[in-house]
Amino acid sequence: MVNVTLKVNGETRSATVPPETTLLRLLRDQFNLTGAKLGCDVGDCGACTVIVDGKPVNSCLMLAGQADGREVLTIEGLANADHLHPLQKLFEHFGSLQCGFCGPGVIMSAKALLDENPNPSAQEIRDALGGNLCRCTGYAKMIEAIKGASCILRGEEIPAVKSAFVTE
Amino acid sequence: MPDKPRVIEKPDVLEKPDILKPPAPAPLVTFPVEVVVPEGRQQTPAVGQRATRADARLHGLGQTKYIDDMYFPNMLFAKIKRAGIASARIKSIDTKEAEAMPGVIAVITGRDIPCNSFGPSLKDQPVLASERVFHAGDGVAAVAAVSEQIAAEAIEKIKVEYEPLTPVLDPLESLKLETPGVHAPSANIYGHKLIKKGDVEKAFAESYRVFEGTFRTQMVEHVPLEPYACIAQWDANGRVTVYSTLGRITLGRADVARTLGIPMSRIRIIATVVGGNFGGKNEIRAEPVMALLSKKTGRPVKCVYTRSEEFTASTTRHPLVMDYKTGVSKQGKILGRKIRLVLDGGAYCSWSETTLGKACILSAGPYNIDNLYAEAFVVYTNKTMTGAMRGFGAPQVCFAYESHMDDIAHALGLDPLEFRLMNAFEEGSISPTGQKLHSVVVKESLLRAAKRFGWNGLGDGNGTGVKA
Amino acid sequence: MKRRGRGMACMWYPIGFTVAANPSAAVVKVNEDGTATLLTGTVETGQGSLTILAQIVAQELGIATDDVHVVSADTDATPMDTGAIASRTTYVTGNAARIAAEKAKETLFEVAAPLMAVKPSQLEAADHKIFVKGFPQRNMHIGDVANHARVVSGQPPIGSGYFNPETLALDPETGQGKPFGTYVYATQIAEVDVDDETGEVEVVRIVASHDCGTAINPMLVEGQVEGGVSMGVGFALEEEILFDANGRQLNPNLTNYIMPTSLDMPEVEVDIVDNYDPTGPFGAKGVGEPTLVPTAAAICNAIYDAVGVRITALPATSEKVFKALQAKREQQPKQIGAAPNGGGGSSASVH
Amino acid sequence: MKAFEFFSATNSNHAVALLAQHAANGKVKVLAGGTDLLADLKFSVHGPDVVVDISRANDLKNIAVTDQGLSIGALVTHTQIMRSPVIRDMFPALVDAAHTIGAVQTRNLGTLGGNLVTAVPSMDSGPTLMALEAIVTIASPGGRRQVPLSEFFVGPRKTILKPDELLAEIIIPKQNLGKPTHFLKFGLRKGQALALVNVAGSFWVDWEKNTFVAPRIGLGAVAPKVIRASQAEAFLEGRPITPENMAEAGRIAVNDAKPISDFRASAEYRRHLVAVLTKRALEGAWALAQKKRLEGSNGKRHA
Repeated sequence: MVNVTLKVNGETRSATVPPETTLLRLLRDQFNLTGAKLGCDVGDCGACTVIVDGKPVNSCLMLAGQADGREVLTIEGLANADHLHPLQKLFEHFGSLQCGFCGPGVIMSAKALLDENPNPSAQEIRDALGGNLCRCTGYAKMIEAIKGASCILRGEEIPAVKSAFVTE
Repeated sequence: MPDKPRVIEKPDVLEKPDILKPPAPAPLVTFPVEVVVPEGRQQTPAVGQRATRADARLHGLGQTKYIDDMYFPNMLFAKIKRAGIASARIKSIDTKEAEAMPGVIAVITGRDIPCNSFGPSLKDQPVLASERVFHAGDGVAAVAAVSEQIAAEAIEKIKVEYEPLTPVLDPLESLKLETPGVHAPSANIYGHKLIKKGDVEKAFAESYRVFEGTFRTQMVEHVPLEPYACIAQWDANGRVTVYSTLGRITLGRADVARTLGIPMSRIRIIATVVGGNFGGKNEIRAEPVMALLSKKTGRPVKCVYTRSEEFTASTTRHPLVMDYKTGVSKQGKILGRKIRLVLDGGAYCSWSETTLGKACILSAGPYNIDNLYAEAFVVYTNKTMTGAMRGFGAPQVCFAYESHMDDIAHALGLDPLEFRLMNAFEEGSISPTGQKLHSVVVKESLLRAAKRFGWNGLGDGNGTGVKA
Repeated sequence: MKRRGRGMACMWYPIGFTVAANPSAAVVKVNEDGTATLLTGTVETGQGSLTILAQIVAQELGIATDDVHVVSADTDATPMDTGAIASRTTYVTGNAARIAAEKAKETLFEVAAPLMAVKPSQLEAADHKIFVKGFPQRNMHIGDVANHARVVSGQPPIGSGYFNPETLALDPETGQGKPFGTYVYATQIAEVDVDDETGEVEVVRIVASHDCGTAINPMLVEGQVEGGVSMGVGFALEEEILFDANGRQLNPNLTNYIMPTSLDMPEVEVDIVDNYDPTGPFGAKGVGEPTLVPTAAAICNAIYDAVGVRITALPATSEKVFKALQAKREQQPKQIGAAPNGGGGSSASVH
Repeated sequence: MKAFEFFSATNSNHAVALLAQHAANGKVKVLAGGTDLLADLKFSVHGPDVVVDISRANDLKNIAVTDQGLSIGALVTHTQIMRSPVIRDMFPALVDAAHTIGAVQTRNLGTLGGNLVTAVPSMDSGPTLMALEAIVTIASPGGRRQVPLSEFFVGPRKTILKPDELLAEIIIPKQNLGKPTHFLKFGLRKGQALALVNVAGSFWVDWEKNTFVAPRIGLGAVAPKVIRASQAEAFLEGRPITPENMAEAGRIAVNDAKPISDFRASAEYRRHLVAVLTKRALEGAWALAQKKRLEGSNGKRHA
């Protein structure tokens, strides 16, 4: 067994787990943080994306032992008691998620992007989401929401929503 | 982080009480105490509003509870042994070694299932294959253990002896009557549909030109981001509660009742929130297996498919082979159309009958055609079973009829838009099945799309050069 | 050299099962404060159907979407429903929910009528109020009526209803009959760039004009179309389950089963065609499945427009397009890109 | 995943010591980024007995210009490569190659050393480093040794590394610093693509004669290991830089490639892609050379 102690969403947590335990399993089974999802278990789908030491990673491809002593941010640590993170607010506002299973991973990827690049282009957003598969949405409303959130974080106006109705 | 390496001995279940006990209580998950309701949800009248989804906030907070996010005290984890061979007779299944493993609580095979067959129309699919394997994804045994890891190791210890049989893989081969039946002794054609209108041969004879084309489509997977998951909990009253990623709980309950041989009133199915369906979660998979494992162990049992099981042990989209023949007048009016569709049904019927019907009915396209002959067959092969998938045959036939339409338009020197407008349904048009259609807006959609896109007439098949 | 082409495809698609009965039942309970609870056996699998159903119930009761709580997907607690399949939820379950809400509303009207000294038939519900037709100033808050119904007149306002599309069996010989209650229609136009050296296809833009009857929630309709198009792009260019000679899958994983990522998606312009179907709830039909139906054909027609080759077997992988280009060049070495008549997948014969 | 013992190394020497200690009595796997290893372990029926985690060996995470050339530590992640000012300036091709690997999440974990040690023929780091005649430093109990990258690969998923050895650093020799190089990858989609073929073209320019000097071409996914297109290189040496010669080099490179047919693509198509991508990679390198010259920076070999 290995002993791991890491900071999860600002809180120091410890566990003793078998060496083959992945960070994803540690978070879900030991710490009951089930926001990160198991979609493929080999790093293709990105549903397990969490932020480790400031960088988004596939928690299914990281052993708990590797995460020992590191800082992990999961979707559960994004909002606070006063308000939702702008990404969470706008993903709701734009209907960016449908079945929602890919959502926590997508939002964490977007969070990491905006931390580094406060004003990303559509292409930069697409690149940041390249590791998060979604089968429901075609990604369009996610990209809209991420653009919007970047505006809020920069203290600017959110661009108006494209409506499907064109007045003839 | 200590500098010296940790020396640790190999883990052993018996010394691993931690995986037998439920996880630590959840830490406080923060979310806004003040719930601000988005404007759209508060508007009246409600219809037409861009109202946000009721589940959107929980999705965004990662608080939506999918089945794999649920845990019950003493819960066991199940894995299913897959055949890995497309067609075979099962000679023997030896589960002794698996049963003897520490941490393994129960093992079952097809023989343990009271009524080992199900299906939305034909009941041709075993819950677990016991005599015959019809495709490589068939389950042959299931293990419930104290951890997923142990269950996974246990199914490797299950020894199955097969007598391999030659698989039928090509739908056109399968169509031939001399081809050995996948589900012998009957032939492989298990569904047929015919739509006749007017006299198609006469129409061809009177046509200015007649066009023929053959089109094929591939087998496609739904890829819901959430793999199939199920938890079954049998209680002391002989009632079983099944949490399952099912889009159709009513049918699901009927199938579970049938396979377990117990009254529906003893079964409760809860679908919670499903992480994507697209047609792949419209019938039961391992629900009866989990129910029986729970009954046998007296403990809740959870099963989550691996991504590869989601591919090999779930339904897929029917591959089609589509022959089209169309006669047109000099002006471009469609006078007659003859269609033959062959659907590759895979190993089991599943939703093939619905797919067959919709594919055949829709195969002529949204066009007024007085003389039509459309015939469709669905055949068994030893491939992954095909079933419901977004479109039920429509994406396949649309690919064929719309490619065919463009070929004809180009050959006649007509703008594909004009050619379609000339033949498209309008309010009150009669469908291939003789139904009078209402609220028809094919032409409107064509014109609106063309306007929005900036469509400008017939292309020359040479495109316009753009910088590489 | 990259060549740009555009292609269109239109389609029709039915709502609900083929002939077979596919009913939905629903129960609506109006709470004492004028909010409501809907019980439905259908399942939220991502489409947003529960939000749509809440909007339909809210519309019937004259309250807001947020006032309606939906309980779903539990065989013990919710009424029978054929389920989230065949693009039927908005149309079939929606009709059932509307009818259930209407019945609950009738009780509210019976309770309110004497209080406003009119006949129930003279009442209407809108904007959280029940008022006299033509005299909106004579009204009561729906909450006051609902509360009165429970504590004074003892008539809890609960309604149940069901709906099953009207169909006629098909003649086995001719296939004539009425298999479906209604159909939706759509056109998609694709713009693609084809690399004529490698056969690589990039979908640049897709305009999708879809009919769904009344759009109960345009935002969710857009979401369905955008998602359907992404599935259509995969169907057209990338996705295929491959088998070895023994019938075992070669690529049962997301590494080798190629589906579109955010980098593979074109700009999608969604256009909702105004329409109203009198047989649907508030004129609505459905939109789930049809959204991916025309995509592959539109893309392949655009490939033909760009480089003059007809892809007759999906998916149109780079290699397939390249081989078709190669065959075309061998066919007509002197005149690459000449008028493509006959170069298509459908051979012609003249009479 | 199968059970195994887990040891975490604090630096490269510690790692080598751990390898030496455990390689003797069982199967040992080295864990760097883990993006390939963990994915493999989840499917393998017989896992390793011991996993040595070197992800904390900070002495393997440096990017520096030494008197030998550009030294890149084996644990430098693909993301680090993409962001390194030195590399961005000297070798945009390495940045492009890193960018095409997996997705952000895998690039944050995955390392250059891991990519090479996995030795998958379609690796995206390979062609550029081959074209730049990279050298690798191998740490073993006996000390360190260096070999050309071209000798490092043995075959599919096989390198010359012994069980108790570790890939420590990758060096791009001094004479190739700033050499105009262009990388191209052809996959089945844009995101998270595996290469059907990937190519790097690299050459110096004799601006007086306008000819190719020391042209180098690296090819991936078209042989059991990443290779050089030697015949094409020989053809280009000293020839004038013209579109025709670049196209001809592409056609010749096809003879250097020995691709297989698999479910992703046929050998025939891969051969065609070699021709097209080689030509385009050379065109890219030529464009870069001209750009560098205008910027007055190193478009030609350092004296």
